[in-house]
Amino acid sequence: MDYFVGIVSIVISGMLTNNIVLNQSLGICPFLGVSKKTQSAVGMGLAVTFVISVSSCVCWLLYTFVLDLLDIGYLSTIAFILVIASLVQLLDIVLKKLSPSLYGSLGVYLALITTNCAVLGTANSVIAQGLDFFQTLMTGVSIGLGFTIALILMAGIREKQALYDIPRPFVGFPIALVTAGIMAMAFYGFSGLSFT
Amino acid sequence: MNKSIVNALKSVAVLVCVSVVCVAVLAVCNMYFPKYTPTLDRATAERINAICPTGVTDGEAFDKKYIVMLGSDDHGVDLDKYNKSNKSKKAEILAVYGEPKGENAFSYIIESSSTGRDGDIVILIAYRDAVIVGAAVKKQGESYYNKLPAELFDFLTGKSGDVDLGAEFGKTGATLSLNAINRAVNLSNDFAITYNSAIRNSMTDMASAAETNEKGEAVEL
Amino acid sequence: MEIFLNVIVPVLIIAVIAAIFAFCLSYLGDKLAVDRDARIDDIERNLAGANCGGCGYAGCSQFAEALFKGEAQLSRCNPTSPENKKNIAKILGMSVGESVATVAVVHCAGGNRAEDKYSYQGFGDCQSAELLAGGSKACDYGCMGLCTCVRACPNNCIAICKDTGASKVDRDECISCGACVAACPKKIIGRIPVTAKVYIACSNTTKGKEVAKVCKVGCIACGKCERVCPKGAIALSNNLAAIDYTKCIGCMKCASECPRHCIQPIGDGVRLLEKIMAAKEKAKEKAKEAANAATEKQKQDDENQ
Amino acid sequence: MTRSEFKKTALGGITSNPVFVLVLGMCPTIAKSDNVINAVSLGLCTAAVLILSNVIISLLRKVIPDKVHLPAYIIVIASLVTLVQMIVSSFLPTLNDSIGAFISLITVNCIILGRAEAFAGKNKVLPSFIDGVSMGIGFVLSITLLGAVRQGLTAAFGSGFFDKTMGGFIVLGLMMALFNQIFHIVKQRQKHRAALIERGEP
Repeated sequence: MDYFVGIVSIVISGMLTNNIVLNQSLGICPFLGVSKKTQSAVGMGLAVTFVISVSSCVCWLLYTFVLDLLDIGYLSTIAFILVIASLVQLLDIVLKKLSPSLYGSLGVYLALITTNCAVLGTANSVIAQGLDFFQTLMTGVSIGLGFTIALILMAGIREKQALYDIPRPFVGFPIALVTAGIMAMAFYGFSGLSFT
Repeated sequence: MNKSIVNALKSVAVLVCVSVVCVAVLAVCNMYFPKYTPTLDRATAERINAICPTGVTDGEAFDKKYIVMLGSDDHGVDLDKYNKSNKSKKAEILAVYGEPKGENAFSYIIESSSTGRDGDIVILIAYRDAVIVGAAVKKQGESYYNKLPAELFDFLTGKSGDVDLGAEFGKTGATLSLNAINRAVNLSNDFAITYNSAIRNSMTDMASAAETNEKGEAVEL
Repeated sequence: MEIFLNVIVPVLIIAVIAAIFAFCLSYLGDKLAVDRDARIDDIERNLAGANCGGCGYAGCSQFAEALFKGEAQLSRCNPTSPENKKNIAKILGMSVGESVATVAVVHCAGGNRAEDKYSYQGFGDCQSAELLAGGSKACDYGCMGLCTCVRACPNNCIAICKDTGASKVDRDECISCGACVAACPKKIIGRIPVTAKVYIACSNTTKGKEVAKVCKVGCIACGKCERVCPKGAIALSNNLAAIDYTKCIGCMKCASECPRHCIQPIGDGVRLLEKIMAAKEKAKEKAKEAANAATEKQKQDDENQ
Repeated sequence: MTRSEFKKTALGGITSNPVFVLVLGMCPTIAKSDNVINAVSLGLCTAAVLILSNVIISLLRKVIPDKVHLPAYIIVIASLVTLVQMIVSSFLPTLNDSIGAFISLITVNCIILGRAEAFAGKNKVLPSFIDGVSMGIGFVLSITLLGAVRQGLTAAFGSGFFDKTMGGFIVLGLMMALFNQIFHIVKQRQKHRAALIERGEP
């Protein structure tokens, strides 16, 4: 029973209390870049969710059955990032073939997902916590959804902001950062949530 | 062999040789770089004296060998082999110190470590007949360390065998660090129980040897 | 043995992983490649690759495809250097209309010197004013100065000029992305080559009489510029002067002769025009002195007689 | 390598500052700039890796085929970071205690791969080296400045806000706006001076 509670707490902490963008401040470059239109934000969020969950599972398998057994843990950074980069490029090729429309709205940012700190950050934290396979999958999915939630909220706000005249120095990234800061304050409120 | 196969092989060749060169450099460095080997320096002696008082000042305890580092030949245990066999526990025993003489004679201190949220946490636990008499953290880089309950180490004194800190303190802000400390404590308790007699005998021989040459010195004087 | 375990094994593992991924990336890359014409990749390689979105597409690869299909003109991409543009033109097999980089310019300098139809106090900008009986200016082609273009510009290089009251483009900053051209409801923002020294600051194509009624600096199609231009680069079409930049050598005669001053200098033309104007002033003064001297002499002759 | 090209790349760290202008490498900038020591040490490690990776990648740029250039660049960067991590953890234990865990963040720092793809992959070795140095210095300066401001604010208003990520977002946003304003005024004055020179006045 408490294994199930553990899973629920992982999912909730991934999405709300420990949001990858607003609490751990990882994966901010695409977060600031893509969040202009809600439609492309949804696309980007789903792509990141897919990449994070698949890559954290693959990295977990790679770590436990290869790196850990041979005690070459120091190579984990290289192995993980190699897997992530290749996965993103494969996603890029497959997406271009299957749905050019979705690829159109995400085109520029697929390459950025590789350097997205959230993906490698999740892979590393999953290994550090020593979770088992199913927990890893749930963490990856919940962190990806957390990223998507933050991205869609941000896109909604920034679309509204485009209508008002913002003082000249704040136009563009500064106002996005300040908005993200205020959103982070709101998400900080979730940290009171506990599951005992 | 059509064009795409040739291209594929070319990129495979390039990527493989780039990664081979990089990993070779790293592997060689990893072998020849000095690893963190615990040594009995003054600071460690002070900490040990704090959790398991030898009855003399820290400086004296260090100089006069009240606190001694027990090598594997003393207690007959190969630490690396022991750590390898306990891989699943995700914690390691780094060193064993002993106090052949002084107030808490024949008590020993085990230094064990486990990876927390931001790197390794190294803790020192003092035992007397496999029962904890004191514990403290030697080295840690945890960003949420101040979230850990203050009375954590007091709770440990008097305990032996497996301990469950999570049940005792519930959800603290630093669960990862708490789990790491928990794993390190359990492993060193386990080590203490299995090798208590071995360490004790080695310390008694050491103490008697120390007495003989001390008497010898007295005689020469 | 120890060397084998610590060095060769990790190297082999990473090498195997790298090999597998490299093979699928390039093999699948070729096999699954969308039947994208090789020329599109060449075009993309020639583009600056800054993904700045200035061309209005989601990135350079999208712009390359649009270029290939002919939906986009090459001039919209400003960061690409001219010789790259020539390569692209060769690839596309068409002569590039304006191979020279362009810059946006507002074809109106009326602003506070043009009469107002009504004073607009409503919400928003030119687009909302335009809905109200064709805008707040008596001249239907005049800039109302309500900042639609200012807000549309991605890097803030359009501003309302303090003295004229009409919007003016900062020539050095403009990356000719076309955002203002599309945004302006009066459609009076056009594109001229960066090397241009002069531009027509009016877009009113009505008869000279009406223009004079609504604006002090509007082009009344008097034709003086057409007569004075040595290269025939400027011509009246539809009651409005228009410059053919391939012929214009920037001698600034038209700008100095224009009675309404609606041919404005730009870039290095500004200094040239000031020099010419100063020279004309001097010439006029000399003429006046000569005239006074002449009248002086005339008076003395009368007294002597 | 003409003088003007050298000057343009060398000033790249300031004119196109990685943090305030290019808006790259935000993750460590916000996460680890809560005090000056963390900021400086992380900045220096990042600058070192950036310079080395720029040089190595510009050396390899002709060899790596187009399809696999991304993984290849990333392997080089990741191995450089692991090398730095090993050096720090074995030879500088004190530094390792304070920022050991942050070094692994450098691999995913967008600046390094950004500069590698945008600049080092297309230019010769010397310009890439200069670009690496100037970008590194630009990053160290801006992250230290941010660290100092946040440490000052935390000291003034007590911890809990400015050393958390939310404080980082807001302080960075405000500072970016400040820099935009400064750049704008500087450009305005340059234009004014240029206009003056054009008219021949001193």
